[in-house]
Amino acid sequence: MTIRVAVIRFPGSNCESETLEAARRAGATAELLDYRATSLGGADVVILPGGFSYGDYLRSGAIARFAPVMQAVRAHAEAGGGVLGICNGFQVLCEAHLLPGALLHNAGQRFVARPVDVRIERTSTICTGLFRPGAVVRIPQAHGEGRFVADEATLDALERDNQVVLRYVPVPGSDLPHNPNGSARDIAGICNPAGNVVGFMPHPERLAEATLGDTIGQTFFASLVGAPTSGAPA
Amino acid sequence: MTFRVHVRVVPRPGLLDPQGQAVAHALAALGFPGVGEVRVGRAIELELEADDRATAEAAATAMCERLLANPVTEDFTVAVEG
Amino acid sequence: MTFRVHVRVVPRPGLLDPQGQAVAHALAALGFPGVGEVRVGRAIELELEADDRATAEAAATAMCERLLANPVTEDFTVAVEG
Amino acid sequence: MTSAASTPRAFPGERPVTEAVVREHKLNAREYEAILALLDGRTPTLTELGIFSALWSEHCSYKHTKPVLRRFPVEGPQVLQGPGENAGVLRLPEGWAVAFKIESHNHPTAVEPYQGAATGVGGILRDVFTMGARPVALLNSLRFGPLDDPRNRYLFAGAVKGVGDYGNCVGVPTLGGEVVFAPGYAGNPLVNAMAVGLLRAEELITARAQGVGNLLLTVGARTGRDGIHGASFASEDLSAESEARRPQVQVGDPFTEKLLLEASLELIRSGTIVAIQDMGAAGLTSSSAEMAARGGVGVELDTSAVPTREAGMTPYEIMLSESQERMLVVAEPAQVEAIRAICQRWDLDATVVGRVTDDGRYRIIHDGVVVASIPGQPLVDGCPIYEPEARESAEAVARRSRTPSRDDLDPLEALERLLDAPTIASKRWVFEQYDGTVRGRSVITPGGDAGVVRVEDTGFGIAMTVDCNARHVLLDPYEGGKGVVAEAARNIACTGARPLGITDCLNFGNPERPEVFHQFVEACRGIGDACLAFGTPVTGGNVSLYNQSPTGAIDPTPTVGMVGLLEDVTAAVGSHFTTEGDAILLIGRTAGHLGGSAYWAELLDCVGGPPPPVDLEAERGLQEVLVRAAAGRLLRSAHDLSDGGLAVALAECCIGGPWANATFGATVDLARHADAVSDLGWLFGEDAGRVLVSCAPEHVAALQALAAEHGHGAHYLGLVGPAEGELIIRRDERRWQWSTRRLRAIHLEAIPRRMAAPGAAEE
Ligand SMILES: Nc1ncnc2c1ncn2[C@@H]1O[C@H](COP(=O)(O)OP(=O)(O)O)[C@@H](O)[C@H]1O
Ligand SMILES: [Mg+2]
Repeated sequence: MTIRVAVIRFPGSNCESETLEAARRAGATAELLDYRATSLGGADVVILPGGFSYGDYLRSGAIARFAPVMQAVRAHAEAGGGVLGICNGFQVLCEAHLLPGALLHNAGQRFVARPVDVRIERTSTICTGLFRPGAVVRIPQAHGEGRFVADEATLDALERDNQVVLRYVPVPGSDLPHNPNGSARDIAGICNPAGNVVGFMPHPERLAEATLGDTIGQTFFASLVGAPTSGAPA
Repeated sequence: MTFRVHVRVVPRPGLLDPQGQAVAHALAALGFPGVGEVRVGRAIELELEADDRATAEAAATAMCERLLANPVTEDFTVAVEG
Repeated sequence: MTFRVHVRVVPRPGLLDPQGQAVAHALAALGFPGVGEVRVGRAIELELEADDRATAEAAATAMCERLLANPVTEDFTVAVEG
Repeated sequence: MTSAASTPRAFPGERPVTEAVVREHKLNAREYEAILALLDGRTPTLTELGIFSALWSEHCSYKHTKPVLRRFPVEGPQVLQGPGENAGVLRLPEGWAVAFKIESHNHPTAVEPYQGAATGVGGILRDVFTMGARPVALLNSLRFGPLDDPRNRYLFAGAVKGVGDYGNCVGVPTLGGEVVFAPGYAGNPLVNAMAVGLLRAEELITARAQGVGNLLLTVGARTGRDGIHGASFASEDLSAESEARRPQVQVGDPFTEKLLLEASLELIRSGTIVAIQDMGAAGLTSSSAEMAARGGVGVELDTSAVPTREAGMTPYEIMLSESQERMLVVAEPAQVEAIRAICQRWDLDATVVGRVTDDGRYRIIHDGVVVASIPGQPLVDGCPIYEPEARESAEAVARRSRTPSRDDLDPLEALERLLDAPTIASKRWVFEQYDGTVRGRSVITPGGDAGVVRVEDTGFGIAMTVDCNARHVLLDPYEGGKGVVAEAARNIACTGARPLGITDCLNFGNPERPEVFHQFVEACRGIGDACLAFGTPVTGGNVSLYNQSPTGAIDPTPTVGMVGLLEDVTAAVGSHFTTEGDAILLIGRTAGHLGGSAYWAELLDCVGGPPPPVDLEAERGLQEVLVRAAAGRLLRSAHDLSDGGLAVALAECCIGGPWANATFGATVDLARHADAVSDLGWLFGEDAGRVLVSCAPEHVAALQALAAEHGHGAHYLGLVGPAEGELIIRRDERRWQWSTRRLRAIHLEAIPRRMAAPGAAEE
């Protein structure tokens, strides 16, 4: 059975097409799902794509969190189903408290769009299973609100329970700060303890086809398709 | 009755506020003396129809708790005018 | 003396405030009745060392005029605590 | 309708139209007479006067520029839609087409940089998606006064943030642009935004109101009091008085734009609409009047039906509002419900506000009362046309023979200082704020010669660039005009793409000044001649005049946006060295021309001399060489020589792309090439028509043969050195050497270092 992926389109989402394509290229059956839907229509994995849901007005993700479809997403997550939030999707997951912490304005007060080097800190998640643990990959990133914050206790718990999925790391020779937004502990992405709910800021769907020079981003989607249909991988 | 409600949402004390820091620096650079800590948050002004002031205040507080403030990072205050 | 100054900077009346609109819609969708116009601006909290209240207020007003508010698009109010 | 036939009446409370009111509306005596004639001698109502003032502004009527613009070449086999619509459209392979257009938002940016720039991006995106095209890329051309002035830092920072925030939110990657700092722009910054969209050729839709009885609908945002008089504001000199008219600021809502974009494309594809046009400058007035005139019909609008943001708006205000994110749609009455349903899906309202009539009149009704009734066609094209005097000033002539008072800089220091000049420095600080990768189709992102995007699921791509060397245009408008198109084409060809066509944004001072109009006429002639020579027609554009502040006119800045076709997108060539041991070749002829150079202007404080002459045939041959070399996979990099000449181009190739982790060294030897040329001429001269390429050593011969075939020399200069190596330039016994790491730091830090100084955030 092929994996069924639902990519949610909120008003203001703008990365849904390339996300859908990446999922399909990996072999999934993938469809767009309107934010007004009340069911996931049998999807195994739901992706909250990047963009500016509701213009990111007030706080990124703050309004999308209340979209009708989010009840079904929550139920799916609680049942162990796969949920991936990319960039704005990550922001929505934090606002919805499906993941801890919050994503605030970048420390530099500016939108930052550039490739970042991130280390795969955990491979037992729905979308990182095919990476070698500790692998460092360079992926495009673009956001104004990506500074991950949480209180110290939460951060300690995230580290202890191995919930940090991606971390910004320095690479030799670069003349840019390795952490582009001031995230606590260089965190670029996290997951829930079981690894079935994942959120991160970089955009693997933007580096997923050969004409763009690199396909490393496709590995996230290939991992998704390789994962069990529900529940966390062992 | 229609009330004007002023909501203030500010980053939690202890949480790094780079925008506030940047403003503090800029003020100092402009030659304003005596500026200590600066925090930058959101001001939200609402027109609110309610039976009385207390109801308006309660409603605005509920709005903050649900939407206007992020409980993870922000504190809020509500002031009802009139 | 140290004063706490609360500055509120909000979009000028008449100017489009997309953020305010979005918040108003969201509050309605969440079932909060009676919400009229909503405007979203910035709240700035300053610690300010000054000889007296009036001086603090004057300084904060000058800060708004020079830096904190955009005179083309925003109005501001200053309130000095204590 | 009985009311329709009656004579318009003043809206209650409206000021009577007096001579002073006419003058306030920037209509001169001749124009007012023409208006009276059109109204059979009747004094216009204020609403009518406002409508005339908007449509007869330079921005809408092109009254000073039409005869000149008519001389542009506009035809070619690739042209699907030439000038006159919201955007030009060129054919691509496999049934695809590209729509593109550039537009200025200079005056609004001078008043409020963030919103001014943001709404500029919003407007140009709408121009493209109203053609039925999905926007796939943005570019921007920015010009400000020097960064040592805090006011300029404030304007620059605000504009960049505005451009970025808007495009980022809508989800269109920014793939190119340019940034120039020069004193002439201090009182009058320029923000030109370009959008590029893709459509299936058969889905092209034009903005023509047709079908008597059809309805007009507004879609999108409500109408507020913002931007009233924007079009006429854009057509006057900036002054203290215009500062005082500040409350006109238009606020952009990119979120609504995104919804409007999706709804519009869906409406167009659904076949439910006859025509669609965005409400840009002069809002409802220009969109409705122009659609009616193009369709040869009349329209009747009911302003009381227009959804407004505030109560009590007058018909005058509603007609002239420039509230953003609004569309005007023409449709058959039977389709209204279907249209509403589509709009609803995108959380937007569609409201019937008028109808197409058969009497050719442009009529406005408010609460059942006719407040304006004007013959429609002459309203749009009846403005008197002026042919202002064009005369080069003595000062301009003198400038061409000016030379610097000294010329003894050490090349070592000169290159470092040039790389630190903000106009030449890396623009990473700028485009780092622009999403360049959204949509997942970006093949070449900013930081190179031109941006490249893959066309949806095909194997081909389009390359795009915006360029203008205004200093060259200032010194010699004709050669400079040719040079602008040549540089754009060179940038396109460097990626391996073949230039297809241009859009232009003609930013000039006050056309009523003969020396300014001379610049305009001659620059346009140069642009036209180059377009003809390259087979790259002008598909549209925008004129922005009156870029003039109390401190004088801007440098003449005819920005050109160009697109090109890259047949095999996997063959795209980047700008920077990639491989140690590669051969470095210079294609094109070096004469050591220093007139008009950045070297003189930035380091010797001399804007003078004739700019380099542009040989259009040689340029065309050069483009051919580059396109074929890329297709034959002969090239590893290609970078054109522009500001700062060979030394700067070499340094940039070594420094690497904005995100590179390592530089490359290079060793080049100028001996036996152009021996008569001085050292400084070799290093910093800006002869046109030259490109620096690198290739694997085994391809040198093939490349030289290919160049020779097109009448060019491909001069072997040396080799790419090791990572983090030195840049070494030798000439006979002379030798200059720089650390590429250090050059990179200078180039990348020049702008951020200046922007870190206080003032970027303040007024
Ligand atoms: N405002 C801008 N927006 C986006 N990209 C820009 C901007 N300014 C410069 N760039 C990028 O930097 C590159 C180099 O710019 P520039 O120094 O003007 O080079 P060139 O002289 O080769 O055109 C451009 O091709 C573009 O990719
Ligand atoms: Mg170039």
